[in-house]
Amino acid sequence: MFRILKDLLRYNREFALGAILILLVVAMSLASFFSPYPSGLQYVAPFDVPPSWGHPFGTNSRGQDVFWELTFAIRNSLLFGITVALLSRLIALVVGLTSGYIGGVVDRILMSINDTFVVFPPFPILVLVYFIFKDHMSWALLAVAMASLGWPYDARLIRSVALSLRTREFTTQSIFSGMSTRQILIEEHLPYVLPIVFATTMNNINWSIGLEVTLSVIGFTNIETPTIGTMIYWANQHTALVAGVWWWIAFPVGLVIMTFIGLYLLSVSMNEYIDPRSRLSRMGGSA
Amino acid sequence: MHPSRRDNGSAGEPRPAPEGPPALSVDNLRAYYLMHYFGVEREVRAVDDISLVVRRNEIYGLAGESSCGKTTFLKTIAAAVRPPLTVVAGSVRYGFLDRDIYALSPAELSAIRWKHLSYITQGSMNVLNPVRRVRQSFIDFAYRHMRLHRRAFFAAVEQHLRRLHLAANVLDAYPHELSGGMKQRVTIALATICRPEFIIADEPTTALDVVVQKDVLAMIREAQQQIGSSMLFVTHDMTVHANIADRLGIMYAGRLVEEAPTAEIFTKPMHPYTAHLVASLPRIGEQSRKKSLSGAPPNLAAPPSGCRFHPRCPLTMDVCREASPALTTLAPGHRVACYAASPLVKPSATAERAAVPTPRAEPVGLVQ
Amino acid sequence: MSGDLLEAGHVTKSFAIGGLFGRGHFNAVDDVSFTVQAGRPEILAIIGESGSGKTTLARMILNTLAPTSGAIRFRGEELLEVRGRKRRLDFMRQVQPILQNPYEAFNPLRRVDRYLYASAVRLAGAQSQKARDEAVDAALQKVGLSLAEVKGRFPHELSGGQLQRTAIARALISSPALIVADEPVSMVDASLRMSIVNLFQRLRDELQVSILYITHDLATAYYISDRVIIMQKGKVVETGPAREVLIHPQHPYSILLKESVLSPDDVGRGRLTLEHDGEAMRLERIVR
Amino acid sequence: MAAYTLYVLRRFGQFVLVVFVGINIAFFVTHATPIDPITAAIAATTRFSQSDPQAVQMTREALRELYGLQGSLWQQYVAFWMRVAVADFGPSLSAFPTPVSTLIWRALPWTFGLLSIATLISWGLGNLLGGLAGYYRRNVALKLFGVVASGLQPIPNYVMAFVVLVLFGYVWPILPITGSSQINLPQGWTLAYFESVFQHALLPVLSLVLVGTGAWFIGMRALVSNIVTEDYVTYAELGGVDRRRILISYVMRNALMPQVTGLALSLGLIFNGAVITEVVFGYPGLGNLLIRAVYAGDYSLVIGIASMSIIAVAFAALVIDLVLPLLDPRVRTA
Repeated sequence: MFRILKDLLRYNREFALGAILILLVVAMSLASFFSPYPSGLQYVAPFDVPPSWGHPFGTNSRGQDVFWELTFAIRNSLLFGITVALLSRLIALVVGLTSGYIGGVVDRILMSINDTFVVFPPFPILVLVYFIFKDHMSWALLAVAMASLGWPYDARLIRSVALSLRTREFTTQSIFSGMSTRQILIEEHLPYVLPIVFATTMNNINWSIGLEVTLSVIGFTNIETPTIGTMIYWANQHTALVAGVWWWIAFPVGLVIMTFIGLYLLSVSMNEYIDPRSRLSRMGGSA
Repeated sequence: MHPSRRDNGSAGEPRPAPEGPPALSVDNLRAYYLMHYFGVEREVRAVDDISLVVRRNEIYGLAGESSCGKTTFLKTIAAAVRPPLTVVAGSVRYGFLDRDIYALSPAELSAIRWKHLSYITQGSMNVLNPVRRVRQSFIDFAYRHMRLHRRAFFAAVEQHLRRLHLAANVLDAYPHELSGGMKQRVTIALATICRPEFIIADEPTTALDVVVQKDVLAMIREAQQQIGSSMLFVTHDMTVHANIADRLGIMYAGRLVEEAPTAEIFTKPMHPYTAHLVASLPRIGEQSRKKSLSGAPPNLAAPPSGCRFHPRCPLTMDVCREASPALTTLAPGHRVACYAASPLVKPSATAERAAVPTPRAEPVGLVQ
Repeated sequence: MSGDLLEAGHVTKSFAIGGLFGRGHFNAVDDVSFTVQAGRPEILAIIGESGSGKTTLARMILNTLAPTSGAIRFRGEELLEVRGRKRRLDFMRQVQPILQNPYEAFNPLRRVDRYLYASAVRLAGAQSQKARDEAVDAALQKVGLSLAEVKGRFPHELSGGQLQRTAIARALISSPALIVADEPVSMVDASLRMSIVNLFQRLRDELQVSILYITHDLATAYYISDRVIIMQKGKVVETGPAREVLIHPQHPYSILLKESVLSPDDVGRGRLTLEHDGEAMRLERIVR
Repeated sequence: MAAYTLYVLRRFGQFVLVVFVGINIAFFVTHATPIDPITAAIAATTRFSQSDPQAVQMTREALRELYGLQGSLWQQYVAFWMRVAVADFGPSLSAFPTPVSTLIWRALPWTFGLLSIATLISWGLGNLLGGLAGYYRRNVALKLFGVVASGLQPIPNYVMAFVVLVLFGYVWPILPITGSSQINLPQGWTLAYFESVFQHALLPVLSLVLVGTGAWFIGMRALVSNIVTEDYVTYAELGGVDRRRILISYVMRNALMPQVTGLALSLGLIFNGAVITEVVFGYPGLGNLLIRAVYAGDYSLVIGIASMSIIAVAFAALVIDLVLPLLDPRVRTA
């Protein structure tokens, strides 16, 4: 695993760039632990100061330092994205692997459900959820709702990999070596599934952060929790752009775009890396 | 019109000596795969110094195991070289061309394809575009060369199909509606419609069932005779060669190790590798024990020194480990690269060197 | 217990066909019966072209696919009843497969020896590290390899012939009574092929293993097998001693098959002529 | 053709399943929660004024009937389906007494227009350029386009719309940033009206295309680089078949089917992007209507839009899937 990372960093420009971007973003979110101001607190800094040495990203109309506020926001957004991604990965893995390995009727039923969820437009449904729960809408509830909508595309992908692994000859070899099903799944097949799961995780984090930003900006989440979305929400509420407080909008938007591109690059380079052809050539297989 | 040939086999009857230049002459050809993946650089010498001549009207068989470089050799002589494959040295000259094929511009190359040089390839199942009818494939490949109006063109195509005993209604079929053998027959018809001087056939029957294989081979033979073209026929299957090739070249690890008229290869093989290939062929009605060869074909990224066969050879001598033997003519039309075959075989300079002229018009093999 | 090692009685397997559209059924294996006797090791070749159902039959014998009707019995026990981990392991101890493509038979991301050790532990009951090494090495010696050559190697570091022999060694670890080999040499190079084929004969003679040799190649079938079964479109069309059937086939399909086999002895004889009544056949095959 | 009928039936079954599950989700999200929408609605209307308890009770009853919330959960469930079946969700509260269905029908053409135009452009452009980029791997301009497309593609619709809005609304204000046409312009078949509609659609379409094109471009490029290694392409190249012919009839034509399938599978996400973009640009489609309904606490309207969105997207996917087999001779005749 460590060698793979080293190889990727050295020989894959996309991965290296993505890793740098994500490292910056993670460093930014870790910086929140050293913030001189507590999260979300207002009127702790002068109003509307443009970027300067004292306030590198300026301050906003709520009396907050944009830089330190942003560290909390990106931390919460990342955490949210990761939570949704992990939850939906769980569903995708269970559905994809079960469907692929068991096959037959189970496969047909699961894929039918899968194809059903694929066509659901998440936004109206999430808005409906917000509409019903309103003030009861919590961070966790939103994460669960989004996770239950964000799995089907990837479940199908995992299923197709599982399906092809099942018919590979080495699977028969493992079975007749007396290995248990659990052993075959974990030791033989997981190395093939894992990189795909990794790539889709990156994409899913992207998707969920994006959707969270969207809902927050409209005000359909808990707006007191600082996230990238709620930051933009408050900026809009104070018509920051009209007032010329551009740094209140520009830095969150810039940071979140950096996150998106970084995650995307990681996912793409991983996809290239797991392409069996390039992997085998790397391992020195026959030409 | 090319003269039609009278016999199928190569042994026995002498044939009229070929006139003019050979259909194909390859001189000291080297083609390597130069690769680097994630920092690992590799040079695979898939074709390493091969010289051979294909005469007019003959089927030249090329035999060898997987990854011995025979498919790479085909790509090189077809001028279908694409990175990481690189032609490092040598020349490829066709009888219908006044220049090396690598001296042609892309437009000139495109102009000779199919009209003078066509192919029957390995992936017989998939060479036809799945979303186009066979008729459209004929238009795509051949229409521009035939200089006929649509109607006359299709009349010519249908006539050609009839000559090869195919019904004209295949033209309206999609590839998936045809059986494997049928697809390969259509491909043969497609490859011969322009009456090309040279046809390259790459494992054309490997994917076919036994019963169909024979019929398809017969069809290839017949088409080649009808239009009088020359053919380079590659397959790993020695029994197929026995039944279709006039002359046979044996490749091992990127090199040509023996070349002779087909019958002579089977009756008097001189290279120990060839001898093994021939001796190990099982036959119905024979159960005597066959010997097997130890070891495995070398990795072309790190081939053994000297003769590449020496680690597996029962006749290895000291010289075999040091220098690679030159392909030497030991009998009329019979070239061998093995020190044990004759003291006449000398080491070849392995480094780059001036092109050694290969005999272009050897006398036709006279085999008892 | 009956004297049969393996008994297939009226075995049929039908598959649903049709992709995006529609459904239909066809019988991949159609009412096939044969037996392999216990205590008299033999090589039984099952010969057929693509679509003959020979691979489907092999999978049913290995109990990885259940027949639609009919029964397969191993030492009198019906395979459908071999359920549960313990009974499956018992079955695998006695029946082992050899796969077609040696390059595919081992996970390219894993070391080859892991399958050997797994077999030694799970199937042959080797407990200690020493017992495991011994069991594995003994099996490898039988195929002309040694543990030292294989240990710690990845599949791409071994040749096709070595891999195929390693696979055979793995199958031998539990001293099986029956080996099902599905096209074991079709992907192996000519210069290595005979070493595998010869090995089968030695397994039969020295280790008393019966082998089901599934192939499309009549010549190697003749070379090593004692009996043959010829299959066409799921049905058995002819069966009997190898010499008899392959030299004097009776069924029209067997005759056609034999006549289609090219022989190296035909070199220079010009036997490759087109039958001009072949036209009717070609027309018929145009549209399925 | 019997096979096609069977396919249509099976695919229609899938459509019914989507609608069934979707409507059930909508129902249970709204009914199986401890939160009572009526109390919420009354709280919203009485927040700023003292109300007569009797009047509140009457409102409560009226709303209960209006929302179809009478009787047991089962009766409500049946009533809910009846409403969906006739696409009648009762009158809207915020635009009383206009029926919800009227509001939806009014908004739907805008969403449909925005979505279909943006999708056609991004699908067409992405596939065309992606195909070219996969075939002419060394073309510098196409490579550059690939880098730009990859950079834009992961950005969510909202953020992209927002950036476009800021760029063209504040930094370089040359295009209208809100609404579907000039406010004082009468609707009608006039040139001025169409010009205005066109201008107002530019930015929403642009932001959708900027995000959407990248995904199709990248997908198509990957697909084509696989197809060019297929035997039939290699063979055509060896045969000296015209390069443009190979590109169009061999490469692009074979990439078409997977890309159309992909379109059907992505409709949910595309729809999502469209409604979100509408919100940013104040475009009078379903998205905007939905947000306003939420702000106004219009229960019937929110449920109506959510349900109709699911049905509309499922229907569009059904239509694409039914056309798909006609593009592929292999399924057509099988």
